[in-house]
Amino acid sequence: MFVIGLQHYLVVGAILFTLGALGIFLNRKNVIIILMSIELILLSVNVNLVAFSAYLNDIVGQVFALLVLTVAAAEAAIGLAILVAYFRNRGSIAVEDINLMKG
Amino acid sequence: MTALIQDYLPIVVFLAVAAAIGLALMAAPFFVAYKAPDAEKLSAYECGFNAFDDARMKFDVRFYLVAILFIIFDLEVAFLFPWAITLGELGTFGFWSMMVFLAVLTIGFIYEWRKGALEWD
Amino acid sequence: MTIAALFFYLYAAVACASAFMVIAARNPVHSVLFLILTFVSAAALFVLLGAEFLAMILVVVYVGAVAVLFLFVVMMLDVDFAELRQGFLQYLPVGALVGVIFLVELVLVLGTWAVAPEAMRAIQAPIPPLDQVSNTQAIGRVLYTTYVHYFQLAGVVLLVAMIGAIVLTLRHKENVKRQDVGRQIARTRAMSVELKKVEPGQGI
Amino acid sequence: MMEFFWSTIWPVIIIAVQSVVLLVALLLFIAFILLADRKIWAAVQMRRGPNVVGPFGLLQSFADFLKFMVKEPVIPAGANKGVFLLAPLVTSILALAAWAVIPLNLGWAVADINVGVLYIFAISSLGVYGIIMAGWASNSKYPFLAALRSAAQMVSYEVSIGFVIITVLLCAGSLNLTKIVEAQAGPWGFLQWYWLPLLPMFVIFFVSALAETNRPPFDLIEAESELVAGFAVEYSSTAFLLFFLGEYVAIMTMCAMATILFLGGWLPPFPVPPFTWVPGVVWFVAKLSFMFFLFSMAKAIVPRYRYDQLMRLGWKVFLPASLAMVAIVAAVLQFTGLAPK
Amino acid sequence: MNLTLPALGPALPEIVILVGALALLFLGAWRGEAARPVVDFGAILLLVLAGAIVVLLPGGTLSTFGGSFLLDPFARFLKILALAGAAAALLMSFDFLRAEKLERYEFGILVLTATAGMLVMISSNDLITLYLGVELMSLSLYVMAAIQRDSVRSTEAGLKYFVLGALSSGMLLYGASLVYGFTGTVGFPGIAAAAKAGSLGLVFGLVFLFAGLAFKVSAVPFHMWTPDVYEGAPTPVTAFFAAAPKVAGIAIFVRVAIDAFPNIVPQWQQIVIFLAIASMVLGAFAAIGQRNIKRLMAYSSIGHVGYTLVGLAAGTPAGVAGVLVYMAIYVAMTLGTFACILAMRRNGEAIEEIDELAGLARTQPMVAFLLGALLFSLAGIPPLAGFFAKFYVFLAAIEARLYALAVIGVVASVVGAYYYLRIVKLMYMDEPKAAFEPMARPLGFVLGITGLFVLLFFVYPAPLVAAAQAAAQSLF
Repeated sequence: MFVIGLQHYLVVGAILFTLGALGIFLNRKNVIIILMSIELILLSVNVNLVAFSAYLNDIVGQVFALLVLTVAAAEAAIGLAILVAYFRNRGSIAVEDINLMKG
Repeated sequence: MTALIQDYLPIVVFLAVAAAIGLALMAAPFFVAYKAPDAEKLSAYECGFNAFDDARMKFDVRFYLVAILFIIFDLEVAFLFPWAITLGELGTFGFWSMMVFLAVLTIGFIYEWRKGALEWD
Repeated sequence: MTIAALFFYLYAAVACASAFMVIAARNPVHSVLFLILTFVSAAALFVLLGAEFLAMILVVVYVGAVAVLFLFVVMMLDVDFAELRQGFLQYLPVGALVGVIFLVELVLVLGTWAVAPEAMRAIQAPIPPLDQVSNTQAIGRVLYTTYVHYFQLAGVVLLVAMIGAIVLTLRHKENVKRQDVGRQIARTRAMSVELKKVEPGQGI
Repeated sequence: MMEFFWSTIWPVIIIAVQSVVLLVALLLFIAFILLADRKIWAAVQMRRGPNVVGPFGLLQSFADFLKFMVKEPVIPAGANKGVFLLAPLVTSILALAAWAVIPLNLGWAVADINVGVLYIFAISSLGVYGIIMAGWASNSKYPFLAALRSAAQMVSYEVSIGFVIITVLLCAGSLNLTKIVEAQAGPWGFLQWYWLPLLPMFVIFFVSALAETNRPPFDLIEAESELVAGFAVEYSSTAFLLFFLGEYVAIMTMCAMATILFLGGWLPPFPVPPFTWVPGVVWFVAKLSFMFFLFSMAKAIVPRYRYDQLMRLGWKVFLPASLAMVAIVAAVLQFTGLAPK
Repeated sequence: MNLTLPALGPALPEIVILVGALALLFLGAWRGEAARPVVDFGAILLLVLAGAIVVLLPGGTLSTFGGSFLLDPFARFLKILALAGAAAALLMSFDFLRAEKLERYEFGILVLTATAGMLVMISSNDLITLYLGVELMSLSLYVMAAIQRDSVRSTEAGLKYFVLGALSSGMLLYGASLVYGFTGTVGFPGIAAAAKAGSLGLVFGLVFLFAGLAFKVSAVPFHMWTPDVYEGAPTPVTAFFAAAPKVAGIAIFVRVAIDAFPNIVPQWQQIVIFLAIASMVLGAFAAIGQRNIKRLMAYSSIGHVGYTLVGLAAGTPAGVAGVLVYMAIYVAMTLGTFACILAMRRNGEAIEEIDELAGLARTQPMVAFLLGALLFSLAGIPPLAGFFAKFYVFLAAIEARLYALAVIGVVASVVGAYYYLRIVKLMYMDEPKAAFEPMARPLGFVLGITGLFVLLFFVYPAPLVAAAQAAAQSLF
């Protein structure tokens, strides 16, 4: 009970992965919640990788986790850029606001 | 593993103490201060007329572009940290591999500059 | 050792609870804040595992930058989330059931993790003991020389992300007068001052 | 059970006491720094500054504190109550959290972790959240616009601070703050600190720290002529105090970082006996106050930047300069073999 | 921590493309839109140069970067295919983008980075290089899908592609982390050595990994994104989607299945068989009611991926050779068909409805004839190339005693032939609508080459089949 083994971390990773997958399949319409669920899935991957790297005593896992972290952050940035472009188009088609305030 | 936790235990304790101080300061006026809520006082701050539109409205795309460019340059800094402290052991090969990385991102930076992404019109 | 176990259970519980709140919160700003809480508690788990550099990078990159962009998008896009929300409730019971079954399967499988004997032999880059070499140094030694191709590919991915962000979001407003500091500074006295010989009473 | 008490609970108590002492000392120091700020600002304008409350106005900050304590906490109607109350807490607690790793003297750091610099870089990048939450939660146009602009400003200067820290790490060779200070110790005393070899970086760090903490000449957000009190316009009593406190603690953190990275932390200026008898903490506080003096002089002298000039300076001047310096410093260290092993 | 520079020879094509892309980006940044023609021509030149390097690099199997980057005959064959697909798609895109006032020099650079990502994927020999290659390709494709940022269709296509692409990368990574955990290494040879036991955790990792890979080749049940994105994205981008990324996706699917998990073939064979059958069946039935030709091409590409996976399901060198031949012929057929779709323009307006093709035989007989040949070949009717592609794949399946798979495949291809033949009937039997604008020269060039290849393949198939067999042999 008191000794934290690898299984504990893998269970946390599995829970985060399941919640992420659930988040995607449950609310298909809410795009931003889907993007956040994808971040949860990538977080579960990182937890898995770092846990394996610690218990296998092998630095490759941490290098892989660092690369996953950076590339997934760049991917999230592009995803949100596309989302902004999409909502700008969809928003402008919706009822034209009279007092659109430019920042 | 335990030596590492000895280092990080104080941070958790320090955070708890700081949180206690913050909460104490935050909660104090609710007991001490004089309370007389009135509609005028609670309305959003406008110069003489009441707000005619929900405050959260569509905004210029400029803010998103700055946030996205920040993510990318933040990642670049994240890659620089381990390199900075192991430069002694990496030798010229490690040095030149980072210089190639910086060159790739500097060309990206020049591209942004010429495209006008950094201008705040 | 019990303190480490206590902290593990605390952070694991906070991470899973806030992860659930991310997908279950009504207001998207609240789910972004819960996402930040998940990242911070995951960073704490990384510290418990000894990967302190990754923990800090997770906080700096995800909580410091990506979540800020999420907050910008959620706050400023002013998207009418009410109509986007109703899909959630009627699927909840079915989805939760499938999720739990899937989770139990995963846990049963992962619970039986046994280091394959040959796995130990196959370790390419063992982590040096923590007291001589700090975690950041261990990563730094390997990332730029042995795994230089991963590192350069990550650099190109960042470049593509930069190009993509600009191609998708950069718009220029036409009638905006921009200040060109270079031109202002480059102005010389000759360009701006003209000497005129004026006789009294004649005007220029 | 007793053994469990001694081995775990007792160290926690010691650390808690250390933390309380450090926090109380910090808050007191900030009370007087606040007064000093107003006094310096007044002196530059040939006036006297607050001198009514207590001898020479020394109790002015405590009077302000009490005033805030008894003012009525107003929560605007349309505000999102949870996030509204969370914002000041986040700002102040995060700002205070950075002080857990700062070594006031050799071994005096509450938590001497070996990624200290990265921890402070992470905490300063989280500072954006308090402001965005405050701006969004108070549901009125001025705070919302101010919060966005302030967030964009802090985000832009975060990058150049990152590159500046990298140049210092190149010379120091470790992320641990204590080791960075020890790397600056040497026979030539203050000439060996990093402010001399990395002078341009010191200047860029100082100006970026000004922009990072929304201090004038970059305080476009709280400037009276621009957006009234910026993101905190809807806040009143201690909530506003916590924002104010969070801002000043962040300023002190930036001063402490400048001291550690460039002015050799607790090291005496000359390693000869008369100076070495003075305990390190005194040198540390002296340098801290000197840095804060520069901060408040900047407030008093430099005119305010327009928003596009401010962003131009951040992205088009500091970022390329610090990026180039990273390459130059690395090249110099690499080819002269000075890089720390 | 070896301080010696790894051999850069095998990675030369990728380096040439990336350095070229950087130079073109710098040129574009400096000269702005004036640089666009130079960037476009430069991009084509770089792709051709990289193809030449792949062919001219000496020796059979070269590996570098500590064994994580492999250039064996298998990779060479597929790299040439991917480069050809990318070059043709880029060549066809210039006129369309100019007509739609969409031309920007970043398009060429994004095609280059996507192609570099594909080449890295094709010659990846471990999980990290695989992931980085997939990410580099996918990121460029997400931006290209949404490049027409003022049209709701294009941005919606980009968003859909991104959401499902990110989800599939997440699944791929979760699988990769489990495989790494249970075998201790990320390299495929290491995984193959450590994966004898086939422990349950490893199989779970395998399932997630294959789910992520199946998405990249849009096999059922991970195909939901394909029709919407193919229809929404601008047509040259759709042409690029249909050709080159499929080659790279199939390449990593085969590489992971054969190289990384040779001793637990039964476990992954069932997965691939299920994917193949589901894709073939859906590819045949779902396209029947389609009105939009781009959506029809999406379902046809799903179907063709199903047939390709039949070859992989066999798990034998003959099967892999079948896969390679299939991919070569598939790329040719798809590019030819998209050349005709891009030519469907009337008074400055791009047309996507199938009914508009009515009576094409009378208005543009040559285009109608070649398009008819391509559609017959897509349906798999002898003596055209499409038939041979299916023939080799089904032959391998039968030799591997997967009779049910082969029978279902034949039935699906017969049913699937209906919606291709409907278009041919439309072109030859119905009353002609107003004539399209004359076909641009590059489109004609691509249509000509692919049409002739499809028509005359049966005359002399030996070089392609022999190259495919040699490439497949190098994998085992």
